[in-house]
Amino acid sequence: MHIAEGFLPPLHAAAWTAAAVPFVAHGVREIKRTTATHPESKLLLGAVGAYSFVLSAIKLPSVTGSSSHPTGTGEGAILFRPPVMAALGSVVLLFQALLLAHGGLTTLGANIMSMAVAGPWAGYGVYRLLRFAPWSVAIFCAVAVADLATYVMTSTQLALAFPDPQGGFLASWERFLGLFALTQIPLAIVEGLVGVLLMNALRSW
Amino acid sequence: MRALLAAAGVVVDHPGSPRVLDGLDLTLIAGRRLALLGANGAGKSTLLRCLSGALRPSSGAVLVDGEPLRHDRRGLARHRQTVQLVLQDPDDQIVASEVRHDVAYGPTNLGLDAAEVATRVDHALDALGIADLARRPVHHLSFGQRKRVALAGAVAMAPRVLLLDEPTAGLDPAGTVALLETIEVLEARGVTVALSTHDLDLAWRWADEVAVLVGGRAVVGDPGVLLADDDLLRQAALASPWQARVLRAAGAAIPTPRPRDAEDVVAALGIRESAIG
Amino acid sequence: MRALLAAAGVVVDHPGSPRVLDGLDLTLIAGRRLALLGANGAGKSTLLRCLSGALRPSSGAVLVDGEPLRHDRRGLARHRQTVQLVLQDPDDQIVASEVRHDVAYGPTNLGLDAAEVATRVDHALDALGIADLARRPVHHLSFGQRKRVALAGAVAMAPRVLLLDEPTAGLDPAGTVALLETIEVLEARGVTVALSTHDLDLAWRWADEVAVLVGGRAVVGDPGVLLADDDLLRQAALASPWQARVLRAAGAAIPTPRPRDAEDVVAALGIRESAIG
Amino acid sequence: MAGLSLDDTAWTNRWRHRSVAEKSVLSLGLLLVAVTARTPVTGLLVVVVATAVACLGARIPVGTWVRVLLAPASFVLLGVVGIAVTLTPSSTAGSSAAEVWWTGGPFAVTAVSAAQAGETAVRAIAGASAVMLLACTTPMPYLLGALSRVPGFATLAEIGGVVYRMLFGLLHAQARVRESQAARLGFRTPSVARRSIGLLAATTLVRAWTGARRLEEGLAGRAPAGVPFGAPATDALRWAFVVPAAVVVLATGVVGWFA
Repeated sequence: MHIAEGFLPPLHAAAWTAAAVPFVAHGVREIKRTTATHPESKLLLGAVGAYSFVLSAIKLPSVTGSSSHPTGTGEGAILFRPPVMAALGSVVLLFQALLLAHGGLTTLGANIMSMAVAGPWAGYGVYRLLRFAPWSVAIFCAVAVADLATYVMTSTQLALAFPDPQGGFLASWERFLGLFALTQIPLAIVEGLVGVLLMNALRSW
Repeated sequence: MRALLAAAGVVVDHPGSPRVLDGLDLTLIAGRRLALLGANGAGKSTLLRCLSGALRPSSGAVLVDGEPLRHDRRGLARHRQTVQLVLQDPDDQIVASEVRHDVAYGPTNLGLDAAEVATRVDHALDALGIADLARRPVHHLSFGQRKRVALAGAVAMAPRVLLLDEPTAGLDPAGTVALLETIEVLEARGVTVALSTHDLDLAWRWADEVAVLVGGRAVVGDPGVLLADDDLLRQAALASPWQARVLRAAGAAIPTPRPRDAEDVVAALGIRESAIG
Repeated sequence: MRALLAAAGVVVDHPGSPRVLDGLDLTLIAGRRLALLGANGAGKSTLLRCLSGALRPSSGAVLVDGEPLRHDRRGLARHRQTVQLVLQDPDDQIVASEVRHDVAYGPTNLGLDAAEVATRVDHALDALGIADLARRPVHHLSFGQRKRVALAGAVAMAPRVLLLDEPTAGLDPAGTVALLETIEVLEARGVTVALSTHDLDLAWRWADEVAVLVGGRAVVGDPGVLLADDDLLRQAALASPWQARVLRAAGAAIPTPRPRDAEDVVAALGIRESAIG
Repeated sequence: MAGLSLDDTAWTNRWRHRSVAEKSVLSLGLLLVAVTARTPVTGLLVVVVATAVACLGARIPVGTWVRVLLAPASFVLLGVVGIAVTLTPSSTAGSSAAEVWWTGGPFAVTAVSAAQAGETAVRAIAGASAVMLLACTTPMPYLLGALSRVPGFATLAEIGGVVYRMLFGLLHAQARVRESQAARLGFRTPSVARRSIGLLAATTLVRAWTGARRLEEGLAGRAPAGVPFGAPATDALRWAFVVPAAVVVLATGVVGWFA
């Protein structure tokens, strides 16, 4: 879930932007290294970015009947490793903000942290941890965890910005998590299943 | 003369641009070959997508056996077992990486059991003459082979009507001949075939009836008449096929049945070998 | 008769599959129109990519003005200014999102100054008749328009040879006519054009010389001769154009110059209107 | 080809060719005012100014502009529900009943939470209208071109250019594949639909991949591998635009902050 333009108070927006900078810079350095030795990889990276954008436009049939979109963060991290996803992800988030009015510029940093950093790293971590488990299990868990990690991060960002007047950060965090859990746990499972199908299909191409 | 599939007053609007289809009427008769002609952008693909149920017209209706198609889940599911559209680019249609898996995709989705799916796949691959490709990965195939795989995928749905969008585009002469033979095989199995094409020579030789798209509507008639009608063809930004041009140049009328190949044309010109100096 | 560009004993191997080109010889003469014919998979695109320098032959050489092309940075940079290849699918060749910016891509990387680049872009857009599209985003254009943009991108490199891979594929009759007119404009500016095609009628009407690809080699000759040679065409999985078929059916020889359109054919048959019953 | 309405607007409005810097002064300036606003009045003022500038200056049709804003606005309104609804204050906390507007089980809407939600909604919608001013008037390649001139961003901007170039073809292809999947009943049941989505995602990735490879081959004949793809140039920066733009932004800020 993208945090909309202007949704976060200015200080929070600035802090998350600052937090995202090193991750994106790391990714950019990685990409520069790759493109210096393989100039043609600029096209490939562009294609992957376009793919991520297009993927987020796929409507996922959800269990509850309402439709939602895959985050694609887990699959991306497994295929291209998290640093590259941090850089490519920020390009894609910029595109979504300006071409779809989805997300925003002041919240770009916060969205990068949840969708291009937390999700990919969590998914990649699970994938590496489960490397001795059956492949499909590893993919499913990685994709589902990446999806959930994205939402946990978003909930944290919102709870920090909007602590409950009574219960403070924790109460607010529980509330946002609870709110998202209703829709996100089934969705993470669906995306996990689709992720396995996707990776299986890719392996056979 | 049974009206199998029809478009009645079909309008397709894209906001901000001129109407693609503007009250178009067209009827497909069971067993009759229809060729859809028109310049790029005339709306051929749009019409085929309407007829296949993929695109809902802004107004007007698509009729199957005289009944209007309902664009709900049930109506579309039934329609898709009656009408299948094969797109120009096979890559828009092939979803699995192995030929037999792709051809099995539709029948599997129908909920058929494994044995029935296997039978459908075998029949479809046979009809297309590509049984030997069954276990090949799709991305190792040539363009012409991929076109046949896409066609097999549609045939495996056992439709009564097959709509082919520019089926000969990108095929070499041998590929075109093979495609026309395949169509005959399918027709012998009771499938009605309609196709869109730029190739006026193909339309002249193959079709029982042509529909020329002009200004969002269809002018329907006999190929021997419409494809010799210069006013109509100029409006449609098309040109007449060589058979009509040769007869015209010789000042001869177009006989019925129209002359399809070189021998027929020469016969229609009334030439005997001895007549030539 | 100046040999501008040539393939000498060109071999292209893909490991694990039969040789695509097997010692192919071919010469492009300045100002002579060459049409490259062959079935799908016969190696037309592979040959064009060799000639353009994009693909390095496994053995054999590409000669420019008699000098062998060297596949190093300098050699290729020079070759790009002599020979440009336009692919069948324009989306494989267009990199920028705005027309004028894409056309400027090649000239900019030649190291020309901004004013010279602008002149080149304007000339190329003019030659293609798409000056009005200069500021349009590529993704708003039709397929035919994108084809012209890709062609303009090649023309802006000011090459002496233009190689066109299936330039009429996907174009309607009006688009084909417009393309042929564009080719004439370019020829008038001193560009030598060669194209590959499936369309035998196009080859018959347009070419000064045809090269038929069979078994990885090229049979080169006069269209009036080669395109009436049934043995050769059968081997190449091609068919003769209608002009040759009509003359054959009437038992007439193919005159020189060969009859290109319907009027010429009728004249070659020696028919007068009065002769028809 | 498949289009995105925001993108279409960006290519067709009257300000398309203006320098990106000019429009950034206006749009990002208003954005700054919007997010740092202390009263909702400022936010509303930003929406009004952005709308006036977009519709009167750039001549974006009012209907288009409203549709553009509607998407983020509905998103924001849905989002602030999570802020407005809070835990029911316990009686020991000493909140007076007057501050609680609504209760339902453990949840409540209080005056404080409602105010926070309202403030966020105004800030977000004002921010969105400021950013949409830039998005509606400037095609993405121009923005990327400007970004590429910022030190450190050249590589990302160039990759962004490729993303943009490939985006529409890929969107189109994906829509087509999905349509033909539907034609073969690929979305009949949820489990069938999941499999179809997996296949769709896979074929789309393969398309992106082969597209990149073919583009690489196609470009080999046009320039050496690895040379920059370059960026489109926009008109030169004009002070005649920048000064009034800065004045409008400052005036909005001053009126908003001190009124």
